Amino acid sequence: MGQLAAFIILSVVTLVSAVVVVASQNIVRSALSLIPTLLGIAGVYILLQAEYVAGIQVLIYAGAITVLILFVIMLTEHGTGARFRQVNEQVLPGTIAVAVLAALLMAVFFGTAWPRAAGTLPQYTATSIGTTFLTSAILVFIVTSFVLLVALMGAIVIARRER
Amino acid sequence: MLLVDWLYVGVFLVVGLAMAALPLAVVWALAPRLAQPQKRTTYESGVVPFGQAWAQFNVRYYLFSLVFVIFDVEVIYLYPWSIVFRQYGRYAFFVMLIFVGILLLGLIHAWRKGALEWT
Amino acid sequence: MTLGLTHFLVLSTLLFCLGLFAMLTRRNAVAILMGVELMLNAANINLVAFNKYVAPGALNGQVFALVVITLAACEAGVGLALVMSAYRNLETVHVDEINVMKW
Amino acid sequence: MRELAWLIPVLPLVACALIFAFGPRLPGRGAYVAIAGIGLAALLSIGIFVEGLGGAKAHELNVRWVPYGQTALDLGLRVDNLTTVMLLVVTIVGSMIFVYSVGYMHDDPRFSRFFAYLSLFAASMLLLVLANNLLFLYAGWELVGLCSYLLIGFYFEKPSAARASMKAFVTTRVGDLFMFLGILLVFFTLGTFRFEEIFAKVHAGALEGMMVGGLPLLTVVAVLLFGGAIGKSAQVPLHTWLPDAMEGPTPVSALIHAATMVAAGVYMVARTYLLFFESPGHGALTVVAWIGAVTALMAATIAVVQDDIKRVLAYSTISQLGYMMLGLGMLGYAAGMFHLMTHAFFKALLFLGAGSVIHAMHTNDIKAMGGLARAMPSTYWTFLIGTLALAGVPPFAGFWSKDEILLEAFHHHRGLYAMALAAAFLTAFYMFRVIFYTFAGTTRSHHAHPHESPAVMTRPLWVLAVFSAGIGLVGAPFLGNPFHHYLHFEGLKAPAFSWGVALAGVGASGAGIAAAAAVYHWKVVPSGALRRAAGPLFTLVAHKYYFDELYAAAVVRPTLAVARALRTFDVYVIDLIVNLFGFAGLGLARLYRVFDLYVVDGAVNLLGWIAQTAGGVLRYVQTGRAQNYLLAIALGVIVLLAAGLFR
Repeated sequence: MGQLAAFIILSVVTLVSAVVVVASQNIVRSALSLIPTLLGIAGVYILLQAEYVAGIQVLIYAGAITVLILFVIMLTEHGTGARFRQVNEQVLPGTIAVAVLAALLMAVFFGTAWPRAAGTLPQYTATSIGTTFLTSAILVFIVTSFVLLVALMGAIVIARRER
Repeated sequence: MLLVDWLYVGVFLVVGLAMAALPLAVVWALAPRLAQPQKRTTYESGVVPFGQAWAQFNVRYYLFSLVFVIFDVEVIYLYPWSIVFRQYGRYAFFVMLIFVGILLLGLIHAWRKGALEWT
Repeated sequence: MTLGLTHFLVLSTLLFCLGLFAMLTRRNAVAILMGVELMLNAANINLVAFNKYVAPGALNGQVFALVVITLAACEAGVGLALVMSAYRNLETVHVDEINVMKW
Repeated sequence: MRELAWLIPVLPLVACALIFAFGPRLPGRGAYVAIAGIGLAALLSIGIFVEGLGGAKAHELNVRWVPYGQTALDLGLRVDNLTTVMLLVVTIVGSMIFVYSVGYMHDDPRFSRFFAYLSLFAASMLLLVLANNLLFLYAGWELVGLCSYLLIGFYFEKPSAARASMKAFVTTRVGDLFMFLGILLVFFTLGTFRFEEIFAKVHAGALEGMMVGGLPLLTVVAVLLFGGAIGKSAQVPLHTWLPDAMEGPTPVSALIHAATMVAAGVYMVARTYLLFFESPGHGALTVVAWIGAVTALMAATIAVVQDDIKRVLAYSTISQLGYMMLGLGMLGYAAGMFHLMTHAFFKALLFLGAGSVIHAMHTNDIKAMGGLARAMPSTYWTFLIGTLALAGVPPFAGFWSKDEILLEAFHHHRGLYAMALAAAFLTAFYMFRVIFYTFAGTTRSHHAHPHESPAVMTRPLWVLAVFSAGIGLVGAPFLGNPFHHYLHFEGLKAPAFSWGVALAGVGASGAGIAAAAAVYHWKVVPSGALRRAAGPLFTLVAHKYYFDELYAAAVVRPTLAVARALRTFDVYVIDLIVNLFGFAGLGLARLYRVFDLYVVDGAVNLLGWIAQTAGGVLRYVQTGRAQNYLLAIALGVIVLLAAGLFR
């Protein structure tokens, strides 16, 4: 019961701030309201017994990526961007499409009888994640380093001012 | 997980908020107030501000934050690794050596491209 | 009524659709990227939720969520670099004005 | 040493290749290389010959060339006593002529090329001699024909030389055709080209009783092969090319058209003698003998009336080749080959002497010469020795070989013997006619200043003169006729020496000399009176028995007429048809052009227009805005989801 209450509170926080992110005319406000959204999702992870993922969510998303987005906003648009039209002419078809998609996805989720495999989640997920990375997910582990390398180099090449 | 477990979080939350609020409250209670328009301007090292507050930043800021983000992400992998490191010994050491080595190439690239120079 | 998988699925669906709406309608490229982040987070909620309710034996869902976060960070870094590059060259971040490739 | 026989043709070939590649940059503008090539070949040949005197066995060298069914075509060489004799003749006479050519051709702009040709000829001739099978022999045969063509036409700026080379080539081809048929016949009946196997099979009676067109097959084969010899050795009726071949440089005439190549026909008959010998009733040999006798007599008569010194010698050569054939045909295997050898030496000597004279006088006409004996003593004496040898005066070489042939003829056929004797008389007559015209008396040409030729030319003359004088002794009966012991045909025995026949031969020669002296030196009988007395006979001989006219009428003119008729047919019928087709094609093309312009191009343009219009319409779909595309993707996802849900 308490968990449900916590879930509802977190969902409301997440969705309301997400709506602000999507709908705000002020781009800075959008970026800032991304933070409660991501924090709310971190709470949802805790509800799902994924403490480590929750911590990373706070660290990377709420911390680093949001800062990056704010940087870019400050580097590009003069001011909050409020004097520009923020939406394009696709609002109506987009709304309809999104609504229909949401309805269809709900139908799928409600209409499916999800199976349940045996076993329980471990007590300390970080330990298990470390074991997974070093054993079955070793390839992911190494390839990820390549992805990061390529992203870093590519971003530097793209962002640097051409001389 | 019981609701009681959240009590610790609640206690920390309250204490943290109190730690932030208390100095402000003390200042609000004790400091004299003098209404002057200058006080409402943005503080810029004592200099009278000019121009807009939304100034264009230099690209360097972005590059620094980018490098920061990438190496921040490294933590995702470093932390679980450090927990199980003892268990796997030399194998884990070499795996991480490869991981860090590859990322080091990125750092070298950033350095060679001058992304780490401030001036 | 106890907390079940469906709750999380509904939350992720709504979040995903909000992100998609942002992608479809916002003109600002940064806003579109924020929409992408919302959609990725919706996917991550699904991954972690399915991990708990469908296959709790292993932590593959959480591991994958971590990888997605990594990729999201990379995506944000490169995407924002592209936005800045476009702004420098075209003086705009509005994607409907970036039409160099248009007929 | 016989294992090294393959080097003999290779050495001149290498010299030839070197001269062709480097030309005048070689020592002596290529001449020394050529002389070195033939000289080394000569040394090798002498070595092999000496080995043969010691009784060395016949040696064969075979290299598998082309597998052909169950048998194979081999590249093979054969060294036996017959081969060594020919090798000796070709290389020794050849090297003398090579040396002589250095002086004779000295001022020629194509000096190097001349030696390249000569070397190529030597290589081909030696190949022909060494071949151990008919195919290889035929290859050498055709190669010497090619060299003959190239060398007769060496002064190709002269139209007569060009025509003569063509005539020689085409005429010999006629004979070669028969020879080729004979070779094919041998191969298809016996299944091999190799002499050894052919002889073994023929000896075993493989062809006995087989008939072709009512004639025994073996006779047909032998006569067909003899056809090649008729062409190559200028026997009647294919002799007409040889006098014209005198258009070539004189050393060429000496080497190719006197000493070696024309003797190839005789050699070939000797090589395949068994085929002739085994033909029923010696039928093929009879043909050979008659052709030889007729040739000997006819050519000798023509030689009497020629004024060109080289042509006299050319007809003399034909006549002597006829002699050799006669000898072979009269079962004188060794006699024919003996005469071939002696003739090679003294006829080469005569030609080179004639060349020396021409070199000095710049004319070929013996009536314009005279009194050269004092001006050119070396040439005179050597020429005289050659003449005596040719005339058959003992003890010079010609006497011994001619005597053997006369002896064989006397024993087998009196009619042929008489013809041979007459030819001997005529030979002495016309040769001394040349001597008297050229060397005796005083010079008749006033603007010529004759002088002796350089040493490089006279020395070979002397060498050849020594050979001409002495080589006959190897066949002398009172020495036991060593030549006959060295070279003889299994089953044939030379008839014993007969004083009567020998005296008759010497008498004929002496009579010839005396007659010539009477007419041309003492002028007892003026030559004009003699000419008138002979009357129609003289006309006949002066026109060379009308052979050229006969060929012109029988072969050349009909061919030309047919060619003209065909040309007319070509111009008016074929061309008309071709033009008709052309016009029809043109008309069709015009039609097609219209079709192309309005139908094909129309269709193509229509397609293009459709593509353009469709593109113009569809391009509005490509907005260049990612969000439109994203919406489309979202709609697609919706459609797929709905389809999945409500199927």
